[in-house]
Amino acid sequence: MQRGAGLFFKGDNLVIDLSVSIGKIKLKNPVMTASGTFGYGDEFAEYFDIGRLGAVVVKGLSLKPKQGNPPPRIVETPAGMLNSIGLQNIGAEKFINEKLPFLRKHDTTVVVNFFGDTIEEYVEAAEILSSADGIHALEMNISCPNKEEGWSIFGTDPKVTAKVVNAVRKSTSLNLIVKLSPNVTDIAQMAKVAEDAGADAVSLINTITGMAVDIKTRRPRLANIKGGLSGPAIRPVAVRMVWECYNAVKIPVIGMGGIVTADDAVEFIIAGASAIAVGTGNFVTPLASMNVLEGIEKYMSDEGINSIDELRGSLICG
Amino acid sequence: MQRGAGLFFKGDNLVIDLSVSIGKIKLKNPVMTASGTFGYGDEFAEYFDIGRLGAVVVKGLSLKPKQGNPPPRIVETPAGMLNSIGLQNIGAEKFINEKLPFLRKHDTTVVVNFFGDTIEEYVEAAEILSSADGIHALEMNISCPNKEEGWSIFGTDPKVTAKVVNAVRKSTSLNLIVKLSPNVTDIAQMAKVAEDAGADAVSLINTITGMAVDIKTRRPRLANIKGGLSGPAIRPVAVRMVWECYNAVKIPVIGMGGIVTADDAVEFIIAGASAIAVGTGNFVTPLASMNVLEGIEKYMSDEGINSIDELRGSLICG
Amino acid sequence: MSEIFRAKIKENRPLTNHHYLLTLHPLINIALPNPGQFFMLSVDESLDPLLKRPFSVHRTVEGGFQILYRVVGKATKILSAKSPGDEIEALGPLGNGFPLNISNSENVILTAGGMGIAPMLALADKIAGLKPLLFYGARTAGELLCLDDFRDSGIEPIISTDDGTCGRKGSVIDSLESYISSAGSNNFGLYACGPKPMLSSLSKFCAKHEITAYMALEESMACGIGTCLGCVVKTNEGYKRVCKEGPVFSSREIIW
Amino acid sequence: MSEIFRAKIKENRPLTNHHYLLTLHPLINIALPNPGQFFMLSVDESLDPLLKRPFSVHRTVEGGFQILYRVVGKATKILSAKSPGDEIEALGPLGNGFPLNISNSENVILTAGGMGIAPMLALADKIAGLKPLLFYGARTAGELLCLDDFRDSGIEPIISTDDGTCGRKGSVIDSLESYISSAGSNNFGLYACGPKPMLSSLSKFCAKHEITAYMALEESMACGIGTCLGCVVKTNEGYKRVCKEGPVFSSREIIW
Ligand SMILES: Cc1cc2nc3c(=O)[nH]c(=O)nc-3n(C[C@H](O)[C@H](O)[C@H](O)COP(=O)(O)OP(=O)(O)OC[C@H]3O[C@@H](n4cnc5c(N)ncnc54)[C@H](O)[C@@H]3O)c2cc1C
Ligand SMILES: Cc1cc2nc3c(=O)[nH]c(=O)nc-3n(C[C@H](O)[C@H](O)[C@H](O)COP(=O)(O)OP(=O)(O)OC[C@H]3O[C@@H](n4cnc5c(N)ncnc54)[C@H](O)[C@@H]3O)c2cc1C
Ligand SMILES: Cc1cc2nc3c(=O)[nH]c(=O)nc-3n(C[C@H](O)[C@H](O)[C@H](O)COP(=O)(O)O)c2cc1C
Ligand SMILES: Cc1cc2nc3c(=O)[nH]c(=O)nc-3n(C[C@H](O)[C@H](O)[C@H](O)COP(=O)(O)O)c2cc1C
Ligand code: FES
Ligand code: FES
Repeated sequence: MQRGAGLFFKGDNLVIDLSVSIGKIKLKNPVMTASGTFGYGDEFAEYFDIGRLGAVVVKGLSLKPKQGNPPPRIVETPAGMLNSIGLQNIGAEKFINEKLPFLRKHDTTVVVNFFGDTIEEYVEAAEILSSADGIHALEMNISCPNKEEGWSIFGTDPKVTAKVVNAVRKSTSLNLIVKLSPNVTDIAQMAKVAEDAGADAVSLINTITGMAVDIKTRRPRLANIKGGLSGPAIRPVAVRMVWECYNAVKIPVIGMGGIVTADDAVEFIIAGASAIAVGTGNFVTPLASMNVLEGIEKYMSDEGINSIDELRGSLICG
Repeated sequence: MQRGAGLFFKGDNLVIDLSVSIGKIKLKNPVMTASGTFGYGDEFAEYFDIGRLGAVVVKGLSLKPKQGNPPPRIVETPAGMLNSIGLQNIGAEKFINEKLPFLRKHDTTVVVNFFGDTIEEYVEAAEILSSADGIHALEMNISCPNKEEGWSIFGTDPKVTAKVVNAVRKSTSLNLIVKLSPNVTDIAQMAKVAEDAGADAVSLINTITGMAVDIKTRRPRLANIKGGLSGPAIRPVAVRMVWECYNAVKIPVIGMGGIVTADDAVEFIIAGASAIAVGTGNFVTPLASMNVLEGIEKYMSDEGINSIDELRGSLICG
Repeated sequence: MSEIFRAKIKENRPLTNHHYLLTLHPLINIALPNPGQFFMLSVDESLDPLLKRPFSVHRTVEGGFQILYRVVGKATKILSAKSPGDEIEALGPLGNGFPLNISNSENVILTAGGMGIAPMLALADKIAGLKPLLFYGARTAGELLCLDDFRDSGIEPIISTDDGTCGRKGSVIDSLESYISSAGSNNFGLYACGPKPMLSSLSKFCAKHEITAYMALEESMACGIGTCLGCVVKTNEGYKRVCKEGPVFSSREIIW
Repeated sequence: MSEIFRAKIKENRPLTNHHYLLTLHPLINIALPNPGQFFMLSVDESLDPLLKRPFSVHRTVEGGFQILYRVVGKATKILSAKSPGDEIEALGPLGNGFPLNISNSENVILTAGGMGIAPMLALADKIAGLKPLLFYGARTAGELLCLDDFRDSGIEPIISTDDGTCGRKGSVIDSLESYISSAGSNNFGLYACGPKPMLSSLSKFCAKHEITAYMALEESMACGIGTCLGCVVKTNEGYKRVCKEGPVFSSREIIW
């Protein structure tokens, strides 16, 4: 058995095929990292070969560097955490010059998460990133405020979502993944909007907006007051939304939200996810994504399942 | 110190006033029970004097008895649980005849949670319940499917919400609490809709829709596939929504979602809740609501806070 | 009357790699549990696991009671690491328990599959005078528990294992059915506990032979006291709560 | 090089009602931690608490290292109940640690407030030859830790307590400031660790006297390895990560 390559041989027989297709690209296995929880990949390379991952998704980038929100920025909550990093990042250019060369050296798919304050910024960022060498796909984060329209979130109004996805679609020929916000009434509708606007895949869920209060000081625990809830606490919501989107669109769905173990990941795949991402789980242990990859292999071999295609969306209802 | 009566005296001085006003009624303290987690009150009377509670909110009632969903109906998730009870209940009439007399014997405020499949059913249930003796307030659950309009949820479309709340408002002179669904893009908007339609208070949050998969059988863990997520896992989302509603409406906000301890409850009050309800916490230990009540008293006395009014909405931002 | 109380762990003895016998001493006086009743146990203060877990009373002992449990997941794993002297929170005794006054006292039969053995010892302790038979099935010899305890009460277990490593090879129901079919009488008082498929096929068999069996069911539980409506089973009178109207039901009323 | 590894608890000794000294023996070879570096520790497999917790290296010992911790919440409470032989998961050593080559070696001063004493012993072990002074403040006499360990290294702690139950009454900063003001020299090498208000007023004092202090900061952490950007502090070069560019910063760069 050869680990990490996606195809497993026993003697001459192909046994397990872990590879999955996301739009025009093929990942050797379905295990990705969730944006903002894996930095630009370099820190994790200290603990395992990041080339074994299906894809590395980097921290969200904007056209210009962003300094983010004041601290405190994180607080633990029951089986989860709130963060208000505020999209701090080094900017698209510095990423291309200083971080991308390192990622190119690894045999993995590089997905760049990005965002903008305006539609123009989205488009410009997409164009710059598309011209760089070694980026295989773009993931656009639409859970961020729209400076032009009263700071409401791009990803919660279907009309605005359609507009921004359309604009980015026209500006890149790279694989385009649209990352959906869970803070909406109808996630399946948002997935359809993204599909219609030309997305090659949707990924979900981003964090659910939450808040915590320090009862001693009577202040919010995050300087930014509100933050995004992630981790195992939100997994049931994420699995439900993945299933709803899987039933609503034809493009692949990338599932995330609270995945720490392989069992968690398999839940998402059975519910319809073509690939999955480990987020907060990376903080629980830096080996989480490797544990998930190895655990999925073991599960499939124990259950006699030969390919992810066979597992995906195999939920038996009724 | 006299416990449980709402007013605390030390010598001749009034020390702590735990009482709160919800519309036209006054609760002796802010601790309520969340509908569906306290039955009709009788089971809990075995463990403590339910007359000490600010209010008892009973399991949601409909015009006619409902048998609910097939089992399995519950599954534990990280720091939470999913339920798909399916609103099983004995019906308004049987409640009035068999359960209400017991509740009347206790010195507590009785809040009756109810729902319907159609607007007419809501109105009829409200009328029947309003004519019964010993009910102090009605809490209408709008997180349930609307038979007439494609089974979408009453509480997720502002127009439908306005219609059903308006109709119920006209049919009862009891205190009317509207219980909001968290499965919406803009909870503050829904609170305003309820306020404009005549609600005396809003309560939130109801459960967040979720799902879990058994990876061995590849079946949903709930026979109904989806269920409602409750418990500490959702508390950060609930606190955030309470704060948003508190800033949006003038009527009192009743907060719930993941309260197990007094510290949890105080978070909600600081964020703007006039009263709070213990739900899933009652399953963690049947004494949860009493622990919360006693803990709030202790917190206020430790911090030198004399009344809930002083604490409510006292969040210091910036 | 059930109580919410703290209990001290007196002993937490491993019986096999994944079975433990827990002896609890409540710190307050509680009602004596009846066979078939259960307790909800908290394993610690963490919010994961969140809910209490139900366990049948295995035996009442001087100063308290015993639980026989198998490590299957989060809570039971944590429980298995507890030491004598540790305290846990418990709620109970809950549920109805087995009816003890069944009329046809001459042919009383206990039937247990797997962990279904747990409540049977408490029952045997109560009705040993009726000289019941015990049909006991497990997957393999190593999973057979408490055989000597039953023998001490004068009951020689009639064993079957799926893999034939002890007793008759096959299911406990096969074993029971062939006994009953050859006994030429329908005058049986049957008690049963075990996995759903076992109880369901036993129910069908009993219906055919017009025998009533009393069976202790399991369902996922949140509250254990009848308020959440999470633990229902389908009966011929609609859904009933396993924690309140059960866990013991007559085989005639359950709709499988 | 930091590692993710399992470590065996060698000892978990209570020093006061809420302070413990934990000795860990890593099951693999790890890099020797420098004073001021820290480890992220998992207390168990439960998802509540979810994240690892950061603890400074208190001392390196034969076969491993020590952590001095105070029980303040969920994770530290669980940790305090662990026994020798138990294993936990750890990540480290992390962060930069104290710079040891500070030029003005003649007047080296360690300043610790409360739990800020934890990393100071590792530092004292390294630079005992420089004969540093230790200014150590705590709320009350009962919270003063490791005094004899410092004495064994030839350092007699200069103590202050908020309530005056030991040493000078008042804050450690008062004590330090009056020493420095009367010393008539600015040639100091200062190391500090303690609560934010203490470090912030120390920074102001140092700015006034043109002294540089190296101070170990604390911020809530999720990853500990520089990826989540959760632990930043404001510096004159923008936000920096306490876990990566810190936890030790020069008092000149922090914007309080
Ligand atoms: C009335 C009643 C009496 C019981 N008496 C006993 C007893 O005496 N001894 C004993 O060992 N167990 C008994 N059980 C079962 C026991 O409650 C569960 O094994 C326990 O809740 C598992 O908790 P966990 O956190 O370890 O497992 P979890 O982490 O909750 O679950 C682990 C796995 O076990 C499965 N599982 C959970 N509960 C059950 C169940 N009830 N039946 C089958 N599979 C389950 C889950 O689906 C999951 O796959 C009883 C259950 C009931 C309802
Ligand atoms: C680099 C670094 C090194 C540290 N070294 C040590 C050490 O050597 N010894 C030691 O005892 N502690 C040390 N700490 C603090 C330690 O990490 C916290 O005490 C621990 O995380 C608390 O976990 P808990 O689950 O017990 O508390 P929680 O349940 O997480 O929190 C309980 C209460 O403590 C507060 N709290 C949490 N973390 C901190 C903190 N860092 N500072 C102040 N208050 C906090 C919370 O706001 C809350 O009110 C260090 C922290 C950092 C960042
Ligand atoms: C600290 C942190 C930073 C994040 N930053 C980003 C980001 O820059 N862009 C983005 O699209 N999502 C970001 N996310 C969201 C995650 O990618 C993921 O969607 C979410 O956390 C849910 O997955 P999880 O529960 O596995 O963490 C961030 C999450 C966390 C916890
Ligand atoms: C088992 C169960 C049954 C519930 N039934 C009802 C109900 O009948 N009507 C209603 O409005 N809410 C119902 N709820 C929602 C709760 O009242 C509460 O809004 C929600 O659980 C969040 O609070 P919690 O996290 O404290 O449980 C139910 C919740 C649970 C867990
Ligand atoms: S477990 Fe709640 S009703 Fe039975
Ligand atoms: S703790 Fe994650 S960057 Fe420092």
